[in-house]
Amino acid sequence: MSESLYTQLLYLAAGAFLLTAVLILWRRELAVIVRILALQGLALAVMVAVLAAREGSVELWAVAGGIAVLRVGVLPHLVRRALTGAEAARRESAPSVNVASSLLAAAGLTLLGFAVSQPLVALAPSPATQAVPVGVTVVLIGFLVLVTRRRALSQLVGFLLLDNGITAVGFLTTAGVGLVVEVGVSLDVLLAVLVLQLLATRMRETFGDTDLDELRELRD
Amino acid sequence: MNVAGGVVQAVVVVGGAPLLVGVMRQVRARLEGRAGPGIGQPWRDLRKLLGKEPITPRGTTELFRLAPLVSLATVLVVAVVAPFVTTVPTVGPAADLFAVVALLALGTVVLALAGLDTGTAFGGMGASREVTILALVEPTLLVAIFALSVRVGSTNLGAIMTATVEDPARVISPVSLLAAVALVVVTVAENGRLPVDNPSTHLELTMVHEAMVLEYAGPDLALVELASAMRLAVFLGLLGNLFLPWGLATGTDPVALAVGVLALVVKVGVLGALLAAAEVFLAKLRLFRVPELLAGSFLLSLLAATAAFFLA
Amino acid sequence: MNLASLGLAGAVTAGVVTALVAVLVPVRARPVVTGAGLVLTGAAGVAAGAAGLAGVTFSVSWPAVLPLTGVAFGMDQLAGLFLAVTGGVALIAGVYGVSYSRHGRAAQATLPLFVVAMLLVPAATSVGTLLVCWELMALTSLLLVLAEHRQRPEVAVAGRWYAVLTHLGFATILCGLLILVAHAPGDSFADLRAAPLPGGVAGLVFVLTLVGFTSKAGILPLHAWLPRAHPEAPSHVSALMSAAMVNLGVYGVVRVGLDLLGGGPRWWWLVVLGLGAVSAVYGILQAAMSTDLKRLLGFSTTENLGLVLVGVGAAGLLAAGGQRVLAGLALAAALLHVVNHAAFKTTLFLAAGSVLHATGVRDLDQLGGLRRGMPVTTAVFGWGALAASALPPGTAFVSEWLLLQALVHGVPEGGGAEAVVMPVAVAVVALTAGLAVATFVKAFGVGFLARPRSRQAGEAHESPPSMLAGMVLAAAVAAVLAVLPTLVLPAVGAAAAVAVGGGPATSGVLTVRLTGVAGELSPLVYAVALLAAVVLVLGGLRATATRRARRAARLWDCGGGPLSARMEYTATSFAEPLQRVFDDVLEPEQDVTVDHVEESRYLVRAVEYRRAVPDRVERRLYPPVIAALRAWGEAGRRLATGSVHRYLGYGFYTLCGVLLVLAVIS
Amino acid sequence: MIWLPILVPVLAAALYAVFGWRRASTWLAPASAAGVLAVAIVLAVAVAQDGPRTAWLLRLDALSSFMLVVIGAVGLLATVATPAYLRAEIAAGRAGTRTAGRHCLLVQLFLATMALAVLAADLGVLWVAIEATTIVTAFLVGQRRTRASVEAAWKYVVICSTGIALALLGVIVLNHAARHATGGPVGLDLVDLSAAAPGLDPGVTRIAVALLIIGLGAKAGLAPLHAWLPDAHSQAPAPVSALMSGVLLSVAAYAILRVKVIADAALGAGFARTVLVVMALASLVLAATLLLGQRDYKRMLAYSSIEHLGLVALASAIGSQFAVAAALLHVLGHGLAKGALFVGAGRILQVTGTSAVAGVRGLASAHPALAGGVGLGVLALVGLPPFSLFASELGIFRAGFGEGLGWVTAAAVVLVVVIAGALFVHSGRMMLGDPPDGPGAARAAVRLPVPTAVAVFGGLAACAVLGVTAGPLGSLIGQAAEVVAGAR
Repeated sequence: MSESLYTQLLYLAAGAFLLTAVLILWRRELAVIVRILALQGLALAVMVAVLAAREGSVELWAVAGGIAVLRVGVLPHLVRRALTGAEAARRESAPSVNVASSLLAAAGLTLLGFAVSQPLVALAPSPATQAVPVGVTVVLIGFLVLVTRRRALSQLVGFLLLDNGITAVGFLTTAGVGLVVEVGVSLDVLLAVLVLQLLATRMRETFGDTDLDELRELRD
Repeated sequence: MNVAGGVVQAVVVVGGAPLLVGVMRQVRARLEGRAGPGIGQPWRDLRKLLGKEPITPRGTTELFRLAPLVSLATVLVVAVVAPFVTTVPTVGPAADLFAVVALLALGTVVLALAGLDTGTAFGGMGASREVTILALVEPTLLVAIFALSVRVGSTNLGAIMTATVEDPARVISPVSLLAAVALVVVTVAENGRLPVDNPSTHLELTMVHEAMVLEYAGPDLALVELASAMRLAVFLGLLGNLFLPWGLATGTDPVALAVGVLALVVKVGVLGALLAAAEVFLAKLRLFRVPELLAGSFLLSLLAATAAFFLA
Repeated sequence: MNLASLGLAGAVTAGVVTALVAVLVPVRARPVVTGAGLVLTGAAGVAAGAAGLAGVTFSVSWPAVLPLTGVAFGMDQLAGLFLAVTGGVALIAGVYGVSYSRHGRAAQATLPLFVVAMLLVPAATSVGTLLVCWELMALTSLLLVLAEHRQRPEVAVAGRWYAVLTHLGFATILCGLLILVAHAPGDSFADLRAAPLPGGVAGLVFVLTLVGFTSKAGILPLHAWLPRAHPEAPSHVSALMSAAMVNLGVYGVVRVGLDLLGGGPRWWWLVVLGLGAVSAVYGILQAAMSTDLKRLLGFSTTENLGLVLVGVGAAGLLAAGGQRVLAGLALAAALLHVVNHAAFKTTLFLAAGSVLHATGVRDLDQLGGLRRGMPVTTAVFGWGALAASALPPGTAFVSEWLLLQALVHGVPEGGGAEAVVMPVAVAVVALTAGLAVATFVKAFGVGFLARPRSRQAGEAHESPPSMLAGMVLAAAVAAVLAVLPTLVLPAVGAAAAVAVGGGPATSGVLTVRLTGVAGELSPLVYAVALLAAVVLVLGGLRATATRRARRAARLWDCGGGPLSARMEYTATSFAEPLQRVFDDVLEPEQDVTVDHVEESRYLVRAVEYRRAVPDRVERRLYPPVIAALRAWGEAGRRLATGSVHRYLGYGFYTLCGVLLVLAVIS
Repeated sequence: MIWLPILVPVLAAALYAVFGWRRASTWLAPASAAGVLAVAIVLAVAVAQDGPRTAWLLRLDALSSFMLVVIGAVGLLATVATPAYLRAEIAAGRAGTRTAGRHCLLVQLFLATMALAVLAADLGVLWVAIEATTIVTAFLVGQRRTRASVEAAWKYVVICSTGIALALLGVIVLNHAARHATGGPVGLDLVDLSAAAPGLDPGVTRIAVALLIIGLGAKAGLAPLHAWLPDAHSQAPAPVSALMSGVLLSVAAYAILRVKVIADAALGAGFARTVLVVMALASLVLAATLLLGQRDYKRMLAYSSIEHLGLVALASAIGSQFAVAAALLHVLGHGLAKGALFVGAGRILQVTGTSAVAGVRGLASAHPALAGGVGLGVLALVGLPPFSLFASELGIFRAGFGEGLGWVTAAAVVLVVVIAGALFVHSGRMMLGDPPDGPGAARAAVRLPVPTAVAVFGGLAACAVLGVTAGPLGSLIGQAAEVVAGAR
């Protein structure tokens, strides 16, 4: 793979990665959001695949495949499964910060992400590290979704967004943190999402609504 | 040890105190245009009381009977140990000014307790008022003592008086004057004289000392009266010797003692007469105005204490 | 091993074993076991203290005990004095407790541990040790204060106040001492003495520790626990707290201020003197107003400890001015007052406990007439009251006389600040003494003499023998101290010399002679002279008066029929003139309700007068703080609204902030 | 041998998975915890003699073995109290035997993950283990299936996972720095990292450290991501609260200590210290604020955990060997005391049926043994001797004043006093006085089950003994502190 093609493909995937994050922030329809999430997983998998092609590493190819399965297939599926049967909760009710503001906030977070990633880029300048700020920004946007979205499922999506961003940063900086850890991390994320999905289901069963702001029985 | 001096002082104070009261009443009577009963009348009263049967009110305890004894004993001790006639200490180091003051207070306290012991409203009232005045007089008294003793470097009465005899100029120093005025007020308050208390009234609302001892009769009352008279004599004697120590014997030879006795009698007599004369022109203060008087005297004594450094 | 270390070890062993045994033995044997153990503990403490006062020293350190810090114990005269006092009070409380204590297992087991902790505080020779013993003392005393929490709801309130204030005091001591340690190579007292300390730091250390130590001593403004906790504790515990524990506050001030910090500038000691003076006057004023017998005694503790601090302050001031001999005199006076106060306050609290035991009443307005049912208790309380009134031949008279002597002689030739401070201090001591007289005349006269004002008081009966033995023992100690202070004065002087240097402050056997300045006093002579005078008067009376038999007669009732107990002066009415005089200071709350007869408003059926004298300092100082804390807590609840978004938001905003900062600084 | 502390509970978990909650399996959990403790002690002795040892992915040094001791000790305390607790729950109809079996299974897994966390040789593995603790405890928190407990579980998982995800980002960024260290690339192995730390890029490392400390702080109950803690601790079954409060938080604090070693070597002491001081003070302020008006005694205990972890964070910030030793002692003492208290609080909840402070009155009269245990526990938490929290707080404050953090330490002391006051007042209201009649009264005395009593008083006794003398643990703590601060 030529240098320029590699770079372009990488940046294209990175762009798609960031775009999907912004779209998630934008849209309210939960079903759509889940679909975009799967797309983002795909973008991430592509990113890793490009890196794998560049490095010529079989191991990385395998990881890319794993990511594709996990983040395009399993995790969105889990979210979707939690969605079924939740007729009332299909749309995000008014987020605590309205969409326009959250988009503006996302712009700010992007700037912050880029600013704060400068040392990371400067440490080892390369096309891959140039894309690190995208990962950091997605982390911050994911956090923003967690903080502002009121549905349990939206929070789940936010968490996944956060996680995707972290994974992206991981691969863009150093091509992974070792296989055992990588597998452990993926397993943990999978289990965490499983737990959250189960809890979301249980919440709906116990008190119908999954608007998290109803969840204020425990307070001081 | 100076047994002779002590005995002389005791005899003079015990014998003279009722006469002092007699003199004061006589002066007062004359100034008010009455003939008066004569200066021996208090002694005659005492004799009459001693001849009566002793009475114990029902419901009182031993303390009621003991109080007159202790009260008189405290004054007697003071009369013996403090320098009235001679500065030579009677029994060792006992003539400390703080100790003398505390002993006199003890006499008041036992009578107050006896007043409470009767369980009557009068007894309680008198005791309450008496100890209130006592508590308020204390600061004035001690600060005045402080003022007098700082210059001498001792609170021993003998030492203070000796120092004054040796350096008469001290008497007209501001410290002395201020302290003297403060101590006069203290003497008036401590002895229940006008304007703090009226020793000759038996009106419920105004009695202080008399209310406290209302239940005493017969020989007990005689002791109370005698103690009261001696207390006045002791206070006036101390006042006289502290500020006008002339004539005070510094040895124990009979002539000096005789001169000392004479000087004491004259000083106390004059002071008593002056006090009686002043009382003619004074009305009794309301009880709750008394603190103002005492606060004033406290101020004077405090000024005396600090004046020792700022004026002298 | 020497007598001091053996005694201390024995005391600790006896105390701990007693605590264990008290847990195990059946309920009936418990008071006897605890009492006996307490007597042993106290006796061992007295032995250790006496050895320490005699100059026996020791020093041990166990780095393995108390992880990280280690403990170290030692002995000098100053420590010995406080050990001996504590041991003595414990011994007496032990005797008293045998028939007094009917408390639960926990309280019985805690009591010896409390004594052990108090004995260890003065023996501590490192900061860590001092702090741990201090807190142990606080903990055990807190548990003891709570012993009767089922009987009265006030106990829980008292416990709350005590817990919070004592912890606050501890925190300031902790900060102060740790700042001191931070400037020294180690935390042993020897290291601290040698540490070079910048002046500002020394001042900070002193002020912080002063706050904590004075709070334990019941000094204003952190005194509010004392008049609550002392009355609510069981009486022998009150005695231990009031006569032994509060002393350790004084110990702390002396040890840290004069010994470890080696004196200091004048302002330190002016502050100490001022605090002492204010506390003395305020404490005795409140005591004079109080109608609760134990609360009165509690406030009297504040007063006496205030006087002690006046002495300590004067000592520091004089030492700062280079007058070492006089400083020694002032400190000796203060320490002697500590000893004397311990003696008479033990007497008084134990007697009050006896009254409470017999009547269940603490309110003076309902007592009276106890003389008939309880002659021994009455006599003991009377003697204690005389001792507390600073009148000869009472106990406090000697120490207050010494204090006054120190103040009188403490004015240097050229005048200066002392020329104003000393006379004011004398006035304070005088006013305090005067009010103390009024207070104790009230307590004794209203509480014990005259006629009973309630059924309980009328039916009072004398307490069991061990309680009487305890009280009489305490009274006897107070009597010995009153007549022969020279027995303890050399030791007290030596203890003072540890802190301020200089030689013995007094000399003489039958007479107290001051060293370096003119002044002597012989309490023995006064006692004998008084006795002789009484005999003489009695003789004179026999010789002159008629020999007719005494006759009982009716009291003067103004012809209005027999007097009833309701016509008696009460404690409230007794204190009324003083209350009027100090109206502006005390701000009493009064309420008069007049009930009219239905037919006419001109005919009064009943008049009800209520008076309460709240603790004004407490009223002014504490409610705002409590309200602020409450508002803080109430406002703070908005931090935890239950919203998960909000919770995540805390993290999000923090993260953004941190990243922003990192982006800026990189 | 190193794997044993993990394998023992895993084996027990497997047994529970097969057999469920039966009479025979009742005492399996305590046996397993006792096994962990025993192995921990054996390992600690071995480490003291032979120095650190490693196996695949794991490394055991003095610090790890000390943490294993903490896990074993508090685990034993909690599991001893578990059977009685579960029986009471089953009797009250709040749980079935299936729930009970799953409870035991998850608790064992919980122990295993914590053991893994402290044994991990690699920062990545450490992270994985800590996140795994969140997952296994999620259902324990939500065990009661009430609205409140599900709510608590949700908050717990979301907040902790988010926090820990930030820590993962930190791990990754640190990994980035490590791969480009000036002394040649290194992995995430903790020893390698601290050795290579001086060669790490400071800008990158700063970001990594900030993320790691904030993220792990969430798990340690430190502000700003602390808010899951009171909810989870108040809703979880009592023995689980005991474990979470007693060890889980400390394990996270352990991770922070490990990170701080690297941070100090790479950035100097200032950076991590500043971050930790701010978080510690924020946690203390928060705990004080919310304790003042607290109305729920289980939440009160939870906020007190925030306070104590704040103190541990403060000690870590101070960072001297003495301070770290104090922090470790504090961790153990707090684990024992808080474990005992949560067990006791769970019992109070079972006998009174309410967790409101106002709902409990006159406990000392109605249930003297229980009240005695809880009362002593509160005194221990407040930091009174003879409990070891006194010694450790004294050590922390002393180190703070000695190491130039005087003002911070003074502020901490003030806050600790406020907290102590609040604890005194609230617990005094519950304990003292006569039990009221009528509704809200503590019901008729129920005997305190022996295992519960053993757990409560055993924990407090251990805490007290530790406060008098640490004995052989003292040298272990010393060595462990040297692992952290020895490099300085």
